[in-house]
Amino acid sequence: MANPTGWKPAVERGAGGAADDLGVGLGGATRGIAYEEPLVFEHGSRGRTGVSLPPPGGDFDPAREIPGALLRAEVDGMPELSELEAVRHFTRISVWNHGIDTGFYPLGSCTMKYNPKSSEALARLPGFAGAHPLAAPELVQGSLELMWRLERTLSEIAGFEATTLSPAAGAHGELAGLMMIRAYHEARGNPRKKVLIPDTAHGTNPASAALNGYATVQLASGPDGRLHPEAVRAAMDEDVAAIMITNPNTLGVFESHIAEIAEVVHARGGLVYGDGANFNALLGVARPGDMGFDVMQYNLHKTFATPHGGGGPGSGPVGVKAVLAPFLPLPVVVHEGEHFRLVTDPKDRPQSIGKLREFWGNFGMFVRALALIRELGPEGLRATAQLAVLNANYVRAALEGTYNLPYDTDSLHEVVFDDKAQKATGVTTMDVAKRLIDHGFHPPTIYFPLVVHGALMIEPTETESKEMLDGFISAMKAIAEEAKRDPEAVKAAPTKPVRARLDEVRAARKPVLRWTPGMKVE
Amino acid sequence: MANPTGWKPAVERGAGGAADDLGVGLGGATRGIAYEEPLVFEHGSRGRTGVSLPPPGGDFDPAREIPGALLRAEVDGMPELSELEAVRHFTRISVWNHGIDTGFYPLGSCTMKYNPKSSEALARLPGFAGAHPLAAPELVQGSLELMWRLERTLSEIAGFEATTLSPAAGAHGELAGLMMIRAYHEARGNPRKKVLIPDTAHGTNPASAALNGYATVQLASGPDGRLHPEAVRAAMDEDVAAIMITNPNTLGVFESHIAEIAEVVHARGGLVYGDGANFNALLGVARPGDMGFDVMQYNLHKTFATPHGGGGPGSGPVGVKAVLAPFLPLPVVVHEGEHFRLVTDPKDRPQSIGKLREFWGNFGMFVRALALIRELGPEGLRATAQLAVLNANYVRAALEGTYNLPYDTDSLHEVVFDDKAQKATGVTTMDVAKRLIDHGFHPPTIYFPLVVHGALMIEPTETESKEMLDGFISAMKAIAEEAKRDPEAVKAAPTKPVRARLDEVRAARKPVLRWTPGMKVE
Amino acid sequence: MRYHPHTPDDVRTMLDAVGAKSLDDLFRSIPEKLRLGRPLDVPPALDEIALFAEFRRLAARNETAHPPFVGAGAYAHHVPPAVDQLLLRGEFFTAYTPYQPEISQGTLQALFEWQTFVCLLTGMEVSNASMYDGATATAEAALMATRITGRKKVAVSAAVHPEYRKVLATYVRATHEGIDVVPFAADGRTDLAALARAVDGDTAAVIVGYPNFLGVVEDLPAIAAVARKAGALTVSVTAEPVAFGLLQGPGALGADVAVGSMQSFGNPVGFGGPAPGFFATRDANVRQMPGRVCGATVDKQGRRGFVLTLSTREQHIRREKATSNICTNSGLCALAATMHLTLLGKKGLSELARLNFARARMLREAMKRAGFGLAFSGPTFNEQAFAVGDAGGVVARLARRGVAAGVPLERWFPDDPRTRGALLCAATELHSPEMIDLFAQSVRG
Amino acid sequence: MRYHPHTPDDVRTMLDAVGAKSLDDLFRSIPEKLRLGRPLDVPPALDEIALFAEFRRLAARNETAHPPFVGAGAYAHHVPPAVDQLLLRGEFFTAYTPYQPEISQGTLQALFEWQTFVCLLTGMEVSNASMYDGATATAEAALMATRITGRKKVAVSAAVHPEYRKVLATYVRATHEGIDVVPFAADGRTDLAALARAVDGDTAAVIVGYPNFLGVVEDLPAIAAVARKAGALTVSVTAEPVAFGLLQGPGALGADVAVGSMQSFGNPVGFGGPAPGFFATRDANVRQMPGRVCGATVDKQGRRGFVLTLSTREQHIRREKATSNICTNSGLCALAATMHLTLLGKKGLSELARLNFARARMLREAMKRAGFGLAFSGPTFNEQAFAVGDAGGVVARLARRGVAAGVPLERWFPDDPRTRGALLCAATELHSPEMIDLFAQSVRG
Ligand SMILES: Cc1ncc(COP(=O)(O)O)c(C=O)c1O
Ligand SMILES: Cc1ncc(COP(=O)(O)O)c(C=O)c1O
Repeated sequence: MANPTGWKPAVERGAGGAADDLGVGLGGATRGIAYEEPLVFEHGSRGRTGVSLPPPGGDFDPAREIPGALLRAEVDGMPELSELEAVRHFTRISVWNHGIDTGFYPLGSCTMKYNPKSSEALARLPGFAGAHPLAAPELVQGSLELMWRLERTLSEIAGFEATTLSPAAGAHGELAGLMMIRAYHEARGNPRKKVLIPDTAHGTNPASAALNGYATVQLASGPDGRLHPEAVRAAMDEDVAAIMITNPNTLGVFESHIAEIAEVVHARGGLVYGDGANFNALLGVARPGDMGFDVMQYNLHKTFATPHGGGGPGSGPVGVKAVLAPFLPLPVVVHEGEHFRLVTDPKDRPQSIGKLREFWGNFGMFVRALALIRELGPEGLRATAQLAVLNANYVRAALEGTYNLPYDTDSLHEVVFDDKAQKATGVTTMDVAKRLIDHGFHPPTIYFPLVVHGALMIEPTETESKEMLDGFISAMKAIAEEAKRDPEAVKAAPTKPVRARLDEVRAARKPVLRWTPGMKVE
Repeated sequence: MANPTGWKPAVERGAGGAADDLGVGLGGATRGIAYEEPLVFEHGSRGRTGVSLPPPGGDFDPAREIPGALLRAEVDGMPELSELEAVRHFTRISVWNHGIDTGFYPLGSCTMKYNPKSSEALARLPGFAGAHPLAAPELVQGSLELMWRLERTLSEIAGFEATTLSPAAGAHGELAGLMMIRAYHEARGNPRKKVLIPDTAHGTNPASAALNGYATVQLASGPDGRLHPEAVRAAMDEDVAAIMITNPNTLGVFESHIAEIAEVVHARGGLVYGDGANFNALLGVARPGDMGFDVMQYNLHKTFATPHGGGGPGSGPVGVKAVLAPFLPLPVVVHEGEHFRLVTDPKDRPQSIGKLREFWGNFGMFVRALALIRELGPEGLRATAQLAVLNANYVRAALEGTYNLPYDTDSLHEVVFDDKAQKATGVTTMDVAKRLIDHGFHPPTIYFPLVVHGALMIEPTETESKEMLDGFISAMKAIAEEAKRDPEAVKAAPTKPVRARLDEVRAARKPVLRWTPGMKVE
Repeated sequence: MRYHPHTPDDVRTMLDAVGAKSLDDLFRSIPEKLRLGRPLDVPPALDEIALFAEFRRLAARNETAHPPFVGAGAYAHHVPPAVDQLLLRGEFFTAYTPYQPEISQGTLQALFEWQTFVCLLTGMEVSNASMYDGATATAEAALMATRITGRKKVAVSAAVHPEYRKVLATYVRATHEGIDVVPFAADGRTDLAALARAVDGDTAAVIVGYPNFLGVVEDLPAIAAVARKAGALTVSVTAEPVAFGLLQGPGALGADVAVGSMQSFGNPVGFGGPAPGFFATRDANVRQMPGRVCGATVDKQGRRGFVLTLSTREQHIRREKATSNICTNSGLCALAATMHLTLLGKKGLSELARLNFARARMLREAMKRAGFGLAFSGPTFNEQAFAVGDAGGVVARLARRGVAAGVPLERWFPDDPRTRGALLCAATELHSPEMIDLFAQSVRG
Repeated sequence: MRYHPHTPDDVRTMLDAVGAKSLDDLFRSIPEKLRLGRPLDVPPALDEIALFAEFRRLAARNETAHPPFVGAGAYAHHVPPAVDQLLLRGEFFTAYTPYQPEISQGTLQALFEWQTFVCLLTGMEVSNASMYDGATATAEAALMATRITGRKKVAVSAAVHPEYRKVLATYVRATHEGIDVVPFAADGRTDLAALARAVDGDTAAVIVGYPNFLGVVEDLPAIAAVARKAGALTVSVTAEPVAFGLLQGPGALGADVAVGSMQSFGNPVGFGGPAPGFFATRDANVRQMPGRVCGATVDKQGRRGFVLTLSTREQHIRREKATSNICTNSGLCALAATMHLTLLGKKGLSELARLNFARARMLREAMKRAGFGLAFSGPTFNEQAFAVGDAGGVVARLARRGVAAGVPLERWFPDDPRTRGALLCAATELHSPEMIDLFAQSVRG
């Protein structure tokens, strides 16, 4: 990054200054004015409102119809703010947040890429935003056509025969996939009992298996970070319903034995589930459907750039091979000529696992994802994977030596370091993460995957520039230096945000999970 | 304001801490993370772009048609940023700003009230945003009807016979009004030579007069801050085309002799121009058209809450009495039944002063202003003035004694203090203003009106709550205290924004008014 | 490509730094035979103008000019424009789950506010940070009830939203013993006698709608009494939370869990998703709750701040022993709801609920004038089933005029003669008295 | 009232503090007889839903489904949605003119960027922070020329936008000796010989369009040479700044002042306003420039920052001696343009200009196929006048199909036989080849 504004970045500062005073960070972070802001329940004044509603008209007294015990005049505790007070409230607290629009967000496994603004305009077209899910099909042909197109497009991109758009997020997709697997086995007489899951897997994998009534068997990955066919062979038996594999896995490593592993599992009647959270690495380069996966969920909020909005919404469509197609959840979009409709009646799809959520899926996310895919086209999709992988490897090459690389296997879209090299200084992964904030970067994912002690999992994504990566690399190096020279400064981080490190132990020990009148947290 | 978040506001801090360390301000101001950001021209990289355009199609070489000397391949110096880089740029620099949405903005004479979000939604309706000003009238009936309604509504609100919406801002409205006055006098054989302007007037008043070829005569206001009929009488003669009066004036004082003054002026053939910048004080309470004004401009971006956007756009419609109606600028909206059209041909309005701007006015502002008026209705308009005046008087009552009140005449929508009471401490109006920033408030207008030495001109507007005013009042008092105790701390302000006091002298002495490659400002 | 900042020079320099010869080289860990040897067969890239044309074409194939008279789990309300303008602020919009609390206080404080709103509306003590939707929240409530009671059966009212019931069935199929569906009575309320018969010592939860799918307000205290007697949890399901502006919160009426959707606040119907599911319960159950929870704490300097907490319930810590597999939820939708609720405030919510109530009464009167009575006699909020005869025909006829008329109840209750000819219609503040009259006349034909 | 936070209690407490008995009391300084003794006769207050219904009704009375083929000073372009989403950020949107630079650096840096963009596009050395619009910028240029030269006459090409010329006439009427209108030649360019005759030692400025109102690209170097010889300033006026992606900046071609509108960047046509007027000139003229100017400086700690500067030219300091009466300008529109130009960048602007050029060629070919030739032979950018015969009839006919077809030049040149039957049409990136073909066919009838 150029530095023409007269600020002195940390490295030029030398060792002077207070222990926690970083100066301007290598990502440009400085301090500016911000505002303390109470909870909405803690300000405002009796009788204020931020809306303008018509009078009800007529003379309809609820008490004439509804039993008095079920009625209330107003909801105690509700805030009373003017529109301006409400607008200021959310404007002020918003800037306490870091978003992709603010700066680099290399949260590993989360694929925090740029969320196109054009998608927001498209998703807000009244035709989309105002369509009722239970309106007659003639009134919603556009939505249905869009869903149909997205299903086909996703199937081609990952190499599956059919796709359901229902699931609301990645974990929900996992659940759907495992339900289809269970239904498949049940249809063959035995639902089976177990699911194999490598030790690098995300927590949602075993949780989804358990929710589906399966016991989980954890498989150790090899010293290269990969799952090896022998490990699978050893665990595989006729009680195993499926194996769940993330590819590339959460170390950013391609499971290069995937085809052989799939053979081992298939040979004993099992199925192969793909956790598609890391699918960004493969777009246009390789297709899970071509390497032995029978089913995989897409995370539209990762790979296809729908906004994550501080926790969700997501969208977790699931692609399946033909063997699983009969079990797809409802609804299924079908069309006759130009006319589209939803199949929702289980009678028409007797083997379906049923409904997974109210209505038809997170339609708003479908609009955004398809818009991105349509803008990228085949070349753009491939470039996405290529540049995502290039970015991760560039960071890796630059930081090797400064941070320990627990697995030196080839990386795809992300790279995992740990804090072993900083051990002697007392500085931990947590400290490095917090100090990155003072430089102006969102920290990587930390302490995951669990196989790496003190993991720093960095996923830059393809939408970040070389200059941004260079800034991040310098900051990571500067922190490693600082850890040697002045570990306390690192441990005192972050110093720039509106809040210093928060007491998470206290939060869990004395849970305060909602406002109550007069509440004090001090 | 409630203070439940654990922060210690300045007053509770006691006298400790570094000279410039205020702690959390009385308006909640603290410090948070912000980002240094170069100019758009200083980052990015060759070949990047933030747009996605179709290929031109066809084979059309400009060089075949346009002389080579007039062509260029590309514009040197243009930035080269990805969409994400551009989005981050503007997101980051935006938070260096204070807006009404961020906090209190009591900039006197500017009427910085809440800008309704619903108006933004309405102004963006494709029917409004996409209407071409030269489309056939049948295609733009909605725009024309809206303009017609706004004209009528404004005329009623201020008591005029007709209104033009053309002028682009207040000063442009002044110009239009004076042009009509000139045309009126010309039509009677003598354009006259002078315009009378009180010493409290805004700078645009004399500037508009000069632009119109008039000499200005400054009238001294009386010790009560009002213009007195004697002063007018003494200056009035047959060379005076008009008097320009702001009512309430820039001291926030109602010109209670206005009727008599108008008589004096009218008696000798002059006209009375009203600068309507302060019209917020009178909505629904009194009408300039009823008190002797012949013509007045409205500032829609003040009184009617259209956003000011860091400098504009504005909108300055002008209302006139019947005597001036023939001189209204073009276009004029007329209708036959349900059908509306614009009169643009001077032949149809031979006495018109002509066109004042391209097309028909700042239409986007008309939508917003009419929306607010429609939501307020007659009671809401009156309440607007009442509460604006209440707020100003509340601040006045609280700060009298702490700050000197150069005129103790009744205030309407704003109140003007000065720094006389702080003289001994060496703290000036400028210092008080800058220290307010550290507390979390935008400073009032300072050093205006010119009749007050070191003026602090406070206009809270009706959209601010009592709690906000209380916070502001405490901050003003705290600063007055601090000025006595620790004037240097006040003079070191502001300490919280991304920039400390800027060297304005240097800016004017060595003007750097644009980026040039390699530019350094240090 | 406006989203890819890499210039050819950048790519070259970076490849050099990495020690790779080409971009393809970076993928050498993928065995050759697993690579895709061809471009993807997806349509060629569109520029932004063509993209807009294409999506405008699709959007125009939907007819949405008239506010729908369908509710049935998705309610069209007027959302003040301030909500969307604030929601689009990139700091909120483009953040992930707040794993780094120091730079996520905006999201976290808003979640804390959401949790409080959910508690205030439902009368519950504790809420999570949102669920996928109302249906999965309902299913998760059943699972929680099983964890708490150790029982493997649930009783669900037939008047719970049928789509929610389907989801519940899907969720519990692998792990539960079954679902007892309890019929509703002629007034549209759950048949209390049948409920008492269905509930026994194996019942983990009794699940009822409030208001229920027929638009009818259940006698929640009586239902909760039946459940409590059997040691089962009462789960109250609300798809139209505007009702809480008029109705007591289920927590005040004896329910143990309140779930549903807050879509009505701040979120468009949007063809059914996304929308914020909510999940609230009593303090005692907090460690069995699914999903993320935000809590208040202090920072190193003693200032109040917020963090995600109680994560030992969650999949990333507990894996297969977690209370749920949920990770991503509906945070942004919850934020939109929080903003809308903040704008409404005490007065606005109360007014909005009464306005909806009144408009539904106007619809009832207009339908009565048009010759159509109510299908059920129980008390209602803003949704009612009318006996219109050929409900499917009415829907088809009004669709031709671009109006979404309601849903025929037969679709979900083919075997129940009481639903024959019944059209379920919602009226909200978006339906002016004139629209309501016109609608009733059009239903007549 | 959602915009008025005052509760009845607040009002009472505050009145007490002020020592007033009632709200009316606060207005005692207004003589009784000057007060309005009745409610204003404006329609009663609307709630937000009714407000939307009313304004949607009005917006629907405009027909805007098809991108207009009219340009003539307002150009419909595709603005990437990022612009408006960023523009709506309250910190930008709800700020005033940056009088307090320490908390206005966002606006100020953006203005500095705007000024730089204007300079880069126009080839000028210095720009102000925006004007009301292109027409008033043109008038202000004439006034500046008078201040600089001490001369009181201006020569303006008849091919300058006629609405700009009208504004110029309005502005100079009181203070100037007159305007010489210089005719255009058969190729649509200013008649150089006539210009040479019109310009003399009393001429302050020569004002020409670039491209001019007929869409034609003037021979700016030749014009500037004539002006320079007479000691007059050359003012170049541009209403379609996308042309700068293809054409040299007027500053590089000898012009002394470049003015016009940047509406094409970031701003909708919006029925003609607001739009950002621009004003750029040579360094030597900077102290005679009208309007606000933003400059770079340093803060107390030596860090670069921005302030409004050179204010001794302005009305608030100089009052009647100011260079202009302008105060509020078009800052937000300039910001939108700055955002759009940033997104476009070097490559995008060049492409966009070539795309407009190409689409105009397609229109020319399609019109030729339909039997219509050009009315003027000079070089053009994206706007051209076609000889269509009954231009008014064509406009009326296409209006019935909802299409804004162009403007008949006769409207502004009733006495010039060369404009008879000429229809001025713009084609931009919004006009697809298909739309263009269809349009040309429709013009034929
Ligand atoms: C590898 C992996 N799998 C699954 C998930 C779960 O996806 P979601 O959060 O969409 O439910 C995640 C999310 O972080 C993940 O990283
Ligand atoms: C009293 C007064 N008159 C006139 C004006 C000029 O209005 P505008 O900035 O809209 O041109 C102002 C603006 O601040 C003002 O305060």
